[in-house]
Amino acid sequence: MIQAIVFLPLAAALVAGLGNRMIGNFAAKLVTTAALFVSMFLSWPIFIGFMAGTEQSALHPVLNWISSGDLQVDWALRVDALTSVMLVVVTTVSALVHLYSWGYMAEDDSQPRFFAYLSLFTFAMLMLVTADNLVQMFFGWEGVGLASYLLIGFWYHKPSANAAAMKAFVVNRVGDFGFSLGIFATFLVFGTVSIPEILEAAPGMTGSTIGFLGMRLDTMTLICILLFIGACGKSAQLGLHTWLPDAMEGPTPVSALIHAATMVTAGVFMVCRLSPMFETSDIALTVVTVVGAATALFAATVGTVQNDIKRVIAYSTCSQLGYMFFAAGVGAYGAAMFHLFTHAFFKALLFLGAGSVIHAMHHEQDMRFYGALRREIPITFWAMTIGTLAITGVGIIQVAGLPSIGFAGFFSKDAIIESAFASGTTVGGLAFAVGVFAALLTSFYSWRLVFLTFFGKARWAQSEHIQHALHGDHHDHPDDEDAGHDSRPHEASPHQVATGTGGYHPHESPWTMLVPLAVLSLGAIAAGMVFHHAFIDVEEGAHFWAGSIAFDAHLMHEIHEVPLWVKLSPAGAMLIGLFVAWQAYIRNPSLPGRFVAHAGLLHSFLYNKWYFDELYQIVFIRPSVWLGRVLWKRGDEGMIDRFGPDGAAAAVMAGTRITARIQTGYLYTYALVMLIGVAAATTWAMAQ
Amino acid sequence: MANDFLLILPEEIICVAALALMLAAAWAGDRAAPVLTWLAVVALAVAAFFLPGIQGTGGEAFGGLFVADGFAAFAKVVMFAGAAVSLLMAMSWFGRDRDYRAEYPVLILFSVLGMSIMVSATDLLTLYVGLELQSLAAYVLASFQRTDTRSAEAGLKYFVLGSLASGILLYGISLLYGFTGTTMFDGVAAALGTDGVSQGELFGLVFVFAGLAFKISAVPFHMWTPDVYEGAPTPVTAFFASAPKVAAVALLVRVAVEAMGPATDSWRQIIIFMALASTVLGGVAAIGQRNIKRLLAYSSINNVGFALVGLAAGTAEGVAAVLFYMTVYVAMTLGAFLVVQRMRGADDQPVELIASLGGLSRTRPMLALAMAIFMFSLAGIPPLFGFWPKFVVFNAAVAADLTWLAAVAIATSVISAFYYIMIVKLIYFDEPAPAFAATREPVGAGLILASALFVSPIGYLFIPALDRATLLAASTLF
Amino acid sequence: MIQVFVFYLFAALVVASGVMTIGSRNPVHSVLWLILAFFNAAGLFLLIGAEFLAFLLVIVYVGAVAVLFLFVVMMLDVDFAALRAGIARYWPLGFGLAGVLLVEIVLAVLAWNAGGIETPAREAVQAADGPSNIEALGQLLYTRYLFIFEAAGIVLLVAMIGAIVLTRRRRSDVRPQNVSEQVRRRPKDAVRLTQPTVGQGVDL
Amino acid sequence: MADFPILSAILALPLLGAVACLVAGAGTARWIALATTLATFALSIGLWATFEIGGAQWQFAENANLFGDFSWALGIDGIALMLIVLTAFLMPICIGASWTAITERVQEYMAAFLFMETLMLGVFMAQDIFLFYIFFEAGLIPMYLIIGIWGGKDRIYAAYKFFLYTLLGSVLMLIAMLWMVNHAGTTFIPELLVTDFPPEAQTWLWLAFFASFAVKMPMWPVHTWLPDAHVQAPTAGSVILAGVLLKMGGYGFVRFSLPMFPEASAQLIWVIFGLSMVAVVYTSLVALVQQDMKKLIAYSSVAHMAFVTIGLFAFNRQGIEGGLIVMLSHGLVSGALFLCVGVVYDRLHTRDIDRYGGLSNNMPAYSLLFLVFTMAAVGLPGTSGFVGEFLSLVGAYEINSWVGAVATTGIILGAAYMLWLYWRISFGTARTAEAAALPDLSKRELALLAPIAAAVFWMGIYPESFMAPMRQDVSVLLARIERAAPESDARVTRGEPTQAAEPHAAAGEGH
Amino acid sequence: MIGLGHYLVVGGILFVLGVLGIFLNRKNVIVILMAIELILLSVNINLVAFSAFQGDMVGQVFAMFVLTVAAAEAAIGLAILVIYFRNRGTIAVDDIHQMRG
Repeated sequence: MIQAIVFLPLAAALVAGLGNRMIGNFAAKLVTTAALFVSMFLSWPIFIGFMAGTEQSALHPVLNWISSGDLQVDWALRVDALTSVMLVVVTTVSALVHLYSWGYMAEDDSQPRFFAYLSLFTFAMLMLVTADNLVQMFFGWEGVGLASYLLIGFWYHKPSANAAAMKAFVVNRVGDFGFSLGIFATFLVFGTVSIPEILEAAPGMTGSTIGFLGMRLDTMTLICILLFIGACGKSAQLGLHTWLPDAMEGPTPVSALIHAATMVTAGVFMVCRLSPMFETSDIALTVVTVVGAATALFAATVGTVQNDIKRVIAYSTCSQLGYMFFAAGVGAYGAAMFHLFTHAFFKALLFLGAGSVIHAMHHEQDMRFYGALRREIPITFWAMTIGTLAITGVGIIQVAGLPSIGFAGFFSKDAIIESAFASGTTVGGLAFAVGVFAALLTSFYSWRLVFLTFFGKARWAQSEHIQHALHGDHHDHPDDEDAGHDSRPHEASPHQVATGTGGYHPHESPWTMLVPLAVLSLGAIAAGMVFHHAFIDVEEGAHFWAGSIAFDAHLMHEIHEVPLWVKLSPAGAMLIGLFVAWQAYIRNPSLPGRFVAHAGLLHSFLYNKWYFDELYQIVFIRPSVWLGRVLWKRGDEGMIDRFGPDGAAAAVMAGTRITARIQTGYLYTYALVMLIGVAAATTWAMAQ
Repeated sequence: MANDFLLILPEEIICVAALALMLAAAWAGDRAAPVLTWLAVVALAVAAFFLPGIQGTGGEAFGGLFVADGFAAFAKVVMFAGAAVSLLMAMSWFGRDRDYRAEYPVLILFSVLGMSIMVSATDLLTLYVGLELQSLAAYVLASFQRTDTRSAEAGLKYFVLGSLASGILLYGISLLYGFTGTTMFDGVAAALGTDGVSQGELFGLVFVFAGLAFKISAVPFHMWTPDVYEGAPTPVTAFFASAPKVAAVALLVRVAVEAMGPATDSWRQIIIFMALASTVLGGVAAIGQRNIKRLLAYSSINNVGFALVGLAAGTAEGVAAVLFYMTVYVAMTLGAFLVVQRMRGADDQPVELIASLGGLSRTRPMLALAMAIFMFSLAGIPPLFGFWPKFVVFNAAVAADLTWLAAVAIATSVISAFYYIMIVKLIYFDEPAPAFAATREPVGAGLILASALFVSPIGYLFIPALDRATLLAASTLF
Repeated sequence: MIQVFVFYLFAALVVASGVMTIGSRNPVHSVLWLILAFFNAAGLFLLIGAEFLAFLLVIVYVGAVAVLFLFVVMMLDVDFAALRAGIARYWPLGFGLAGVLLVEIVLAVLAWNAGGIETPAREAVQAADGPSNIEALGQLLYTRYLFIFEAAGIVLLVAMIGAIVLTRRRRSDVRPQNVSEQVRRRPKDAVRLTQPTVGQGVDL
Repeated sequence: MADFPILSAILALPLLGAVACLVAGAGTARWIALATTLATFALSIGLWATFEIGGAQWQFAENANLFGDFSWALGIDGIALMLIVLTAFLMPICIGASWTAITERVQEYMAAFLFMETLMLGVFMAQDIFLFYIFFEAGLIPMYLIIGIWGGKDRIYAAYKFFLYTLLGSVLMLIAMLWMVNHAGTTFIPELLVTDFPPEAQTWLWLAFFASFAVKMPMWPVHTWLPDAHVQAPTAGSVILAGVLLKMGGYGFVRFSLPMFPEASAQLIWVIFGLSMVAVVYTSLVALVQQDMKKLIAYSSVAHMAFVTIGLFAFNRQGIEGGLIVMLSHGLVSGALFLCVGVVYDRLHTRDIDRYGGLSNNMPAYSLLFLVFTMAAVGLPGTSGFVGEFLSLVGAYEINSWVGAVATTGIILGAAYMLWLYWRISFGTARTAEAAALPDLSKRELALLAPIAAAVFWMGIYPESFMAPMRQDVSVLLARIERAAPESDARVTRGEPTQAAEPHAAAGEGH
Repeated sequence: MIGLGHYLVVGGILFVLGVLGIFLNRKNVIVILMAIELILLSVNINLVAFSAFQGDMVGQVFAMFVLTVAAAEAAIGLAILVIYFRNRGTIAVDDIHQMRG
């Protein structure tokens, strides 16, 4: 069964990809979507089975892969509770995104390719989550990276898409650098890459030290941090996050699937999967916490000022991933996974909703050109609202024996924030504070998005995309290379400009797009309420996870014991954020402009994403290119060739000239040389 | 005494043939030249057939002045072959557009006679007379094309410097004679063997080596070589590069081993220096050449350097390697000269510019292939046979604990590889130069084919025979 | 004592005339100095008891070789005045090297470790009852060194052939008599009878 | 099969083909060459099929003593087998790649390639050390001609550089071989493999061999001949150069340097590691700024071959097996990349990256295959590139964390330059009208690239097929070099577990 | 008493003179030929001196052959000189450098 779940998408990808134009759009879409739905329907029973305790963790070997002495790597599919969570997340979101793309990509030229990539991605992601060993996990890891690369660059004629795709791949490779080293070190220390064996042996390795780059470090700390670097890359944590916002160059369904729901959570998954190992190193956990918290804060701050709808959600994703990491860092792996699970639903929902908006707005992504879409696309509006409610964590805490009621994010985010507090460590406290503040920001930017998009006045007329649509200059997709934009005069009538619609009438998306929205809305509403017991309840959680993560029942118990203000603080933060957003974008729309005018520096700092890209440009990219050129021109050509082969050749040529000069043609020269020879020989003989 | 004359039977045959041909030339004039040439070749073949020394039939003659041993026999076979080829070359060369004079085969035969005496010499006196006989004929041959100023200049230079070298050699001989009291090789060896090498003997040794180094054109006594090779008529150059070189090397080997064997430590350094200097200079100087014969002259200097590496080893194996080297070298260099001989412009005048070989592979593919084979072989690139002699020589050096010498020498071989592949480049990569005049020289073509086959990988088939023969020959010296 | 004096006289003269041989501007003078050097060398030979060689030197060298030189020098009809005087540019180097060489040679041959030279036999040679110098030479030459002697003959032959091959030429400015051609000549080759008709001229 | 001299037959086949090509016409020569190489490939597959894994170390041995120190001794072990199969696999592809690209002097071209094939196969088959040398060195001649006659604009400089550089490298090896043979009294490689040379001599011998193999590999800083040679060589020449010739260096290391001089290898391991580390970073950076497609790939080859050296000298199984797999993989992948370059070069006659762009539009099949090979070059798991790179890095890390860490940066830089290349070629929009009008792969070109792609995946997904034949040979090698294995800097020192450790002892001990 | 050394010194001086004569001379080739004769003369002095002092006739026999060969050499040398002169009309050493490099 698990084989079917994993390999059906691969088969579908191959059919759609290799068949491509031969089999046509419809067949490609049908094959891939059908495969994914089958996978999805096969996945849920497994998950339910684990919840019900009827499933046992199992290993399904497929094929021997690499066998080199101690290093035994097999293709094998591991199914346990953790995997089952990921299985449902991946297959469900993927299936829905497939379906959604029927509508969203309907006008695209290369649909088979798109669907093949999507299915290929799903396959890789499933390989990742079912991995029994680190190498297979790395396979999936890289496979999703490849798919991500291909999908970000799907519109390959756009330079920005290509740049984003490449950036995603290369930045991920930086993470993979750490991951690889982590795998190497793991193998070195444990003599195996099998995850269960490593986890079993990990506690025995505490206190040992290992040599690394001339230093002697604590073994487990080193391994965990190296692996965590990999997780940072994939999950876009601070420092290696730069690719994620750019990745929004891909089609929106891709953003929903890969850059929100599944792939970017792989890092969290990995940390949880290896949680018994991370548990052996306090330093590593501290690092995870700090990085997670920092990311949560950083991304949230940046998210507050972005104008591109997808970028806002992207930074939101980044920020939420930070939550998950600091949850893992404080030991609340269950909470981390829970947030991963719920986040998949509401973030996919938000992205797909955003996609729906974009679709309606003719590929305009700038929120400044939205507004008043509430009535034009009501279903989308409601879906987005549900998503926003979920992400901001709207809900009512458990009071007086009544069960908690709330949207998905409410359960998972609060659990994280509370467990951070409950962990009792300094970094835990710090993470708690950051988490609360980030919740405020989350609330602000999420509502800002909703308000800008769906409320206020229509501001569509200024949008070039809308203009194109209006003037029949039909573009299937934004084309930044088209230089004709600026020269074309805006011909909208004054009346239309005044109303801000420009005469454009957005349409609600087709059913293929709305059905996924509906399903995900359901998830965003209910996932928290339905599943929070299984993930984070003290007893049920322990039972559910069954050792597949280092489930800390004690910590989970502790979170129920935190003071009330702690429990209320996320909700309070959320409300403040909502209020500020309402103030700024509904009640007094001139406020943001004044803020920018007064705190321009701060605004540009945030708007420009803390200048990370510029920094990397200066610190890494330019020096690399410069160094490459120097090494090539000065090194290879200027030194090695010059003093090596060319130098030797020149020396020989110089020798040739000298010999030619000695060979004067005159008898007396010849005689002199002979004399020199004789004299030298006799002198040598005398010396003997 | 009768036995003595049996031992010098080949020399007698050549001498009688030379005298007969001389009379015939005087009587029949230049018209008979081709016939006389063939007769000379036959004489050489007959002489080779009667060579004593093979399979232990040799021995000393004339009270130790002359020896017919395996070493001499081997060298003579190679020399005779080289001389025969250059005789055959001459026919078509001179015969095409100018008078081919009947004295040519006579002089060649006398020169071969001199060489024959040289390599069999076991006395300094025999050595000297043989050497001079060979040299005097060679001087004449160098300026044989007497209306050509370059030929005359070549002869003049060759003569003056050769005489100077003879003088140096003789001076050394006089010292050796004086301080050892004898001119016999074994006597000299005995004198050197007892109570070490005295200063006077050492000086004699040095001068003798200097004189002989001139004959093999080892650096720094090589200066004449490029000029003479360029100026002399092509068949004569081919002759110089083959037979006399073999003879001189063989003589040097015999002197070094038989007469000065006990003083090996004294002369090894000299040989090593000459070997390395020759390989380097032969390589470096050749690169800038524009004249193909000059280039081949430097190539011969270069090759002699490698051969000397074997001598520096000072072992039987080393000497065998030298013989092996010279054998293959003669084949390669004669092949190259056979191709050079065919370089004639549209006006049927000989062309010697290297550049005129450009694009030969388009105009004359087979000739080009042959030349490429010779060049790669001279460069010592396997699988061509030219690799093997280098291999044997270096093997001998390594076996004699001269690994560093072998390493340095082989590194210098890369320099020489440069100009060999430069010719291949011209032939194969460049745009065609004006095509050479068509030739119909079945003998020359056959010789090119034979030598190309010999230095092609097919030559490896000869390795067992050559190995055995050279080792056998070398062992007679020890 | 007289021996010493004569030796030094001859030695000094041979060296001096050697210097003049290579130093003279006029080649004719050089040849003459060379002849003088040979004479003095012959004197040295006499002094040491090599009578035959001394005379051979005079006869062969002075009588043949030197004269040949003179002959060629004059035949070539070189404009000696035009010949640039002077010596090679690097004469200091040349002189230096030559000096070094000379010093080394002298040191080598004189040094005590130059090697023992058996001198006692010298008396035996000069003993009155022994064969004379020429006799002893002849004995060796025609017995032990017969082979070399023959070879030397070939050397001379080659020299002869060589000289002829190189220098003999059919000169274009003289018309040599060809006897056989003259003898073979028949009237029909030389005489042609024609009967020219009037006005047509004669076809020569 | 037992007595049939199959190795000699494999060697003879291309040679006969070469002769046949020379006397045939241009059209016939192509078919002769194709048929010959296919037949050779079939034979090599037969070799693979009948190779007894875990059987005798040397199989299909032939030994005819020709004379003195020289014998016609052939025989293969698993390592050689794989390289032979690789060679035989690439040859028909090379012939196919030249099918229309070469119009001048076709007979000579085909003959040169077939001759080259014999020599390359001979290198891997030779069991006599001098026979090895002859094959090794002789390869210079056809390659010199191939570059020089059918090469690009600066072909002459490149041909000289190639020839002299590699010649200089290998001549010293000959001297070392002579010394070894004199010392050991045998030229038979299996016997030399078990000869213990005195450690002080080993250093010199090792250096001499190193000089040859390092140039051939090529290692930094003696790599500069490679970009020139690649750029100027015709497509098929580049394929052979990258696919097989470079492997001779690695093969030499594994066949000679390591087992024959284990002590010296351990003693001089820093040379290998130092140069390889520099190579990974240096050449990757240089590759990043190339404008010429072939040059870029050539530089990437240098970086990849550094993985080979790092792995081979890691003194552990993972490293050695990894190095060997990288060799095979790189043979396929770089060969394929050069073919890809050749495909567009044949159409547009420029290798300037800036002249292309957006080929995904008009050449989708090409772009897909190009992507596959790009990803394989990047070392994406599932492709052949990953298995070898991963193993050799594992091995490297085991012995030295510095090497492991620095070499692993190669995966970042590799991704950067390869994707940058792919972007500029296949993505974006065509920069020239010609580029936009290029037709997609022809059937012939597809037939050349598809088998390689299949092999790339095969090796990436089930490398066991390729590793199994070599396993025993690696064991033998390890047993031989174990005594000299240097200490790792990444050793684990056991401390007191802070928590109660399971009785199950970690297997990491002893590393 | 006049010893062997004296003769050898004379021989040595003549040898060096001969060598000097060859490579210091730029005037004409004939003098070079004469310098060669000087060298041979020095050799003869050596040979004869050794021969006499050792009481061994071989040296004198050798000297005789040297004389013979020297004569032959002179003949050939002059012949070559003559044809060179015929070709070029000069025998100045400085002019003999048509071939070089």
